[in-house]
Amino acid sequence: MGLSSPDPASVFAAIGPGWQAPVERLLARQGLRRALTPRDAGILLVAGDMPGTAAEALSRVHDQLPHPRVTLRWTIAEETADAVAERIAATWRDLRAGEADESDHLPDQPPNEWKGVGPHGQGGKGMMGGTPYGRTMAMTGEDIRDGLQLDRYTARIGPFAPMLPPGLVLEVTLQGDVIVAASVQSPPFAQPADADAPELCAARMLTLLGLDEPARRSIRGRRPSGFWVRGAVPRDLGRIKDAGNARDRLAAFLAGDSPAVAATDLSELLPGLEWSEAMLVLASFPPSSILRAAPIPEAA
Amino acid sequence: MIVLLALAVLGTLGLGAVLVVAMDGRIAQLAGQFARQRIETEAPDRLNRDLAPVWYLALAAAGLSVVPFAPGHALLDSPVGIVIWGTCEALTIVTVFLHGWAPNAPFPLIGAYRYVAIALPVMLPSMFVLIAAALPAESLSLLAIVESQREIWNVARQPLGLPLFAIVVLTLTLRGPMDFADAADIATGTSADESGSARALWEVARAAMLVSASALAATVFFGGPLGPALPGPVWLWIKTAALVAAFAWLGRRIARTTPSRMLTILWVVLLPLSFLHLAISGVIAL
Amino acid sequence: MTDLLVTLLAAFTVWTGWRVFRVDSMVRASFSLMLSFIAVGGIGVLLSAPYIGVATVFMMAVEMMVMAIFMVMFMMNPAGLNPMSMVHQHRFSIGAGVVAALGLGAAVLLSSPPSNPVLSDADVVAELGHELLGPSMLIFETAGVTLLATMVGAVILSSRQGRFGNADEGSRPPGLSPDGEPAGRKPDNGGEGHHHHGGHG
Amino acid sequence: MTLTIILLGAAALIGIGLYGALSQQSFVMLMMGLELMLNGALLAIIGFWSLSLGGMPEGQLLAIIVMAVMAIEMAIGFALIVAVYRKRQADMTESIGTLKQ
Repeated sequence: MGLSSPDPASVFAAIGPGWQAPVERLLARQGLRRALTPRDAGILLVAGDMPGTAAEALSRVHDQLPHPRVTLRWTIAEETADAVAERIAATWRDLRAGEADESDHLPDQPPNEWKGVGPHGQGGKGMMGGTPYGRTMAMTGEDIRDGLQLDRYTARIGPFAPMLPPGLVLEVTLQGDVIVAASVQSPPFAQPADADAPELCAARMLTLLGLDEPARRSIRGRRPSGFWVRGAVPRDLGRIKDAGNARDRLAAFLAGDSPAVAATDLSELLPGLEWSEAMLVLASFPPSSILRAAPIPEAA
Repeated sequence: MIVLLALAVLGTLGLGAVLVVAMDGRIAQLAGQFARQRIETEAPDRLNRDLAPVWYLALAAAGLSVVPFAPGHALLDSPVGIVIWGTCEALTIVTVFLHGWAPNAPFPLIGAYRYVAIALPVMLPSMFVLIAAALPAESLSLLAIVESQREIWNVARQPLGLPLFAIVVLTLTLRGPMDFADAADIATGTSADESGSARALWEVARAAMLVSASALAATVFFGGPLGPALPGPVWLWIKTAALVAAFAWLGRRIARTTPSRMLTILWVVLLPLSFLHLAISGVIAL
Repeated sequence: MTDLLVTLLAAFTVWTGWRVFRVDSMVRASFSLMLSFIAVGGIGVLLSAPYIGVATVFMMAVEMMVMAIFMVMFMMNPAGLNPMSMVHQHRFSIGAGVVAALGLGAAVLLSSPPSNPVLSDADVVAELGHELLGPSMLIFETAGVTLLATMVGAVILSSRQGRFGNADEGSRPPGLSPDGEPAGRKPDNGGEGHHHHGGHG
Repeated sequence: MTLTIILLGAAALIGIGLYGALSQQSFVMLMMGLELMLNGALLAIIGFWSLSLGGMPEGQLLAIIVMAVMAIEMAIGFALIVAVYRKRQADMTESIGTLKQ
């Protein structure tokens, strides 16, 4: 600690089917740091074989990393975590010495044509509406919390967003911080049972509670320490019939067991929650039960 | 004397910020970040994006400039020193909001909104605590507040003050349980679309604000430069360093609840508590 | 020296005040207004009114933060991505503004107020405190009670809950007899039951 | 001299504020005009108090009252905006023409 602590390699993880547990364990090691946004990372770690549907998103994430950046792939199950950590460390050294970089995969241009109306694209009626660059301007809509009809914002989040299970693409409509509608565009990647390990589940929740160091300790199999850990999860959050609420599940994870829970359909579970509450609820389910709760969209 | 005090303010802020970053074990990390590319978002508010970290640093410096480094000597010897500090707190909220507003991206904006919703009610306990500290001194000047603690420190006289002010400090420096602006569930919130030097500068400014806020807490609750044998500035530095360590430790250890729940706690628990604190302090000061 | 600074700050407060209505971004408009207030606060500090000056900055930082939030909430297109000007009776307003400014300016130039500057060794903050809790206590307390009433009124006005149900659904009192017609006045079409006394502003 | 400059600045602020209050269609912008006029008043009060009234304490009191008026104007103004918006989804002055009786 202190002045001598080295610069940890900051890695943004794009986790493919079956690789959640190995990657989470890898990035909890000393000398590695899991970036919460691609902007904060130098290395993009692509773990596993990505399905074709995620290819474009992967390219987009790649381009979001600031220069200098390097992509590393971890696709062979035989390659040990030690070997990958070694590779990352070597790459990070090159990166810091300015000896490695990659150029953009996609052209740096708006994802869609200009579809606005008028010289400034404001389109719609008056100064509202319109779809400049294919992104719809926010329009007002029913508010489920307090009835004040303010603007809604719809966005697609995933499949590599670090607060969501890997692979899950959600289309959420937000009004302020409140989710008013959510639909699963693409279900999370299937993960084997080791991703349900209680220490990993606990770490996911601890990260959301702002306890980074305890989260790393938890992954490394040690007791996470912190004040007000269970109490910080609101009591009635994510209550499921016969399976308690998010706070109970966190307590179970911390006590070392991974309860089998059947999560309900996400498009019914999430609306009405604030974004941070929704993320806590999602993290309180083991990946296997999220997979069961996210129906595959029909012919999307 | 003025030059000396100005040097003391800048030196404390600079060295203190380095110390804070070192305590988080992130010196090399931030140094590395300064070398990386700074990303441009689509249609940002460039002026405010560039100004936000500068404002943050300037506010930390302005806040520290009212702190007396020796009994009777502060760079900004104002009769309303404590109100000046309160103003720096209020402007910090504006700065963090602008930091989230400027990139023109959803997660930073959510972070900015959340932070304003949480930080505005935090201002109320902050004001009550600071006014309570001014009561025994019968003055809004920090010099007088230091003098009033010659016999007994405010931390003993007003036991609720320091815990309430700790919440204010954590809010102002975006740390731990009060870091609603740069939280993990919104991909580091107001910083989510920043990279390279912009990101590193923001971290430095946060560290500087922690130094400034801890120095103020040391002045208001621990008698600032008062102490036996050693000269005033040394005592202030010792107390500030101890408080910096304490606040940073608390920030790492306390879990962060959801914004709406924190809002309820702030209005329903902490606001009446700070009322009570002010009333008790007032009665004692009589 | 003070004169020069005061002149610069006065020019700055007018310029930022003007920018409020010229920028496209609502956030910039609010914070332009905040800068205008900060400059006035600075003039206060320079003219030996430290408490008033600093308190102005403090109050206005908080107020303009709230203002910015409301701006973004209610304005279409608040980010200034598109140019925006939403004005009516524009010429009349310009005329009124110019006439007001010129009239007041002329009055300033033609009158000669007495020169009686505040003493440099006066403890103005303590004087203010003694005034507030001494001779003018009634005024001060009235302001306090008014602020309290404002808080209550603002919460009632902005809350969704009406007396007989949600405000946005046109709340009606219950019937006088079971299953009877709702009591009270029957709403007209359109702007039913909407009588704010004094209107806006 | 200083007083003249300050008062001229205050006159300009009041003029700009009046222009804003009369011309803006959006409630929030309209309130900014009102605030700007109060800002001018505050500036004039500070100038008079400091340079012409010999620092009599009532001058400071007046400045505090002006600040309280601003706070009240903001709170009630925004509450009314919210109430009107809830009812009509309107945030422009023209859209509440039916309030005229």
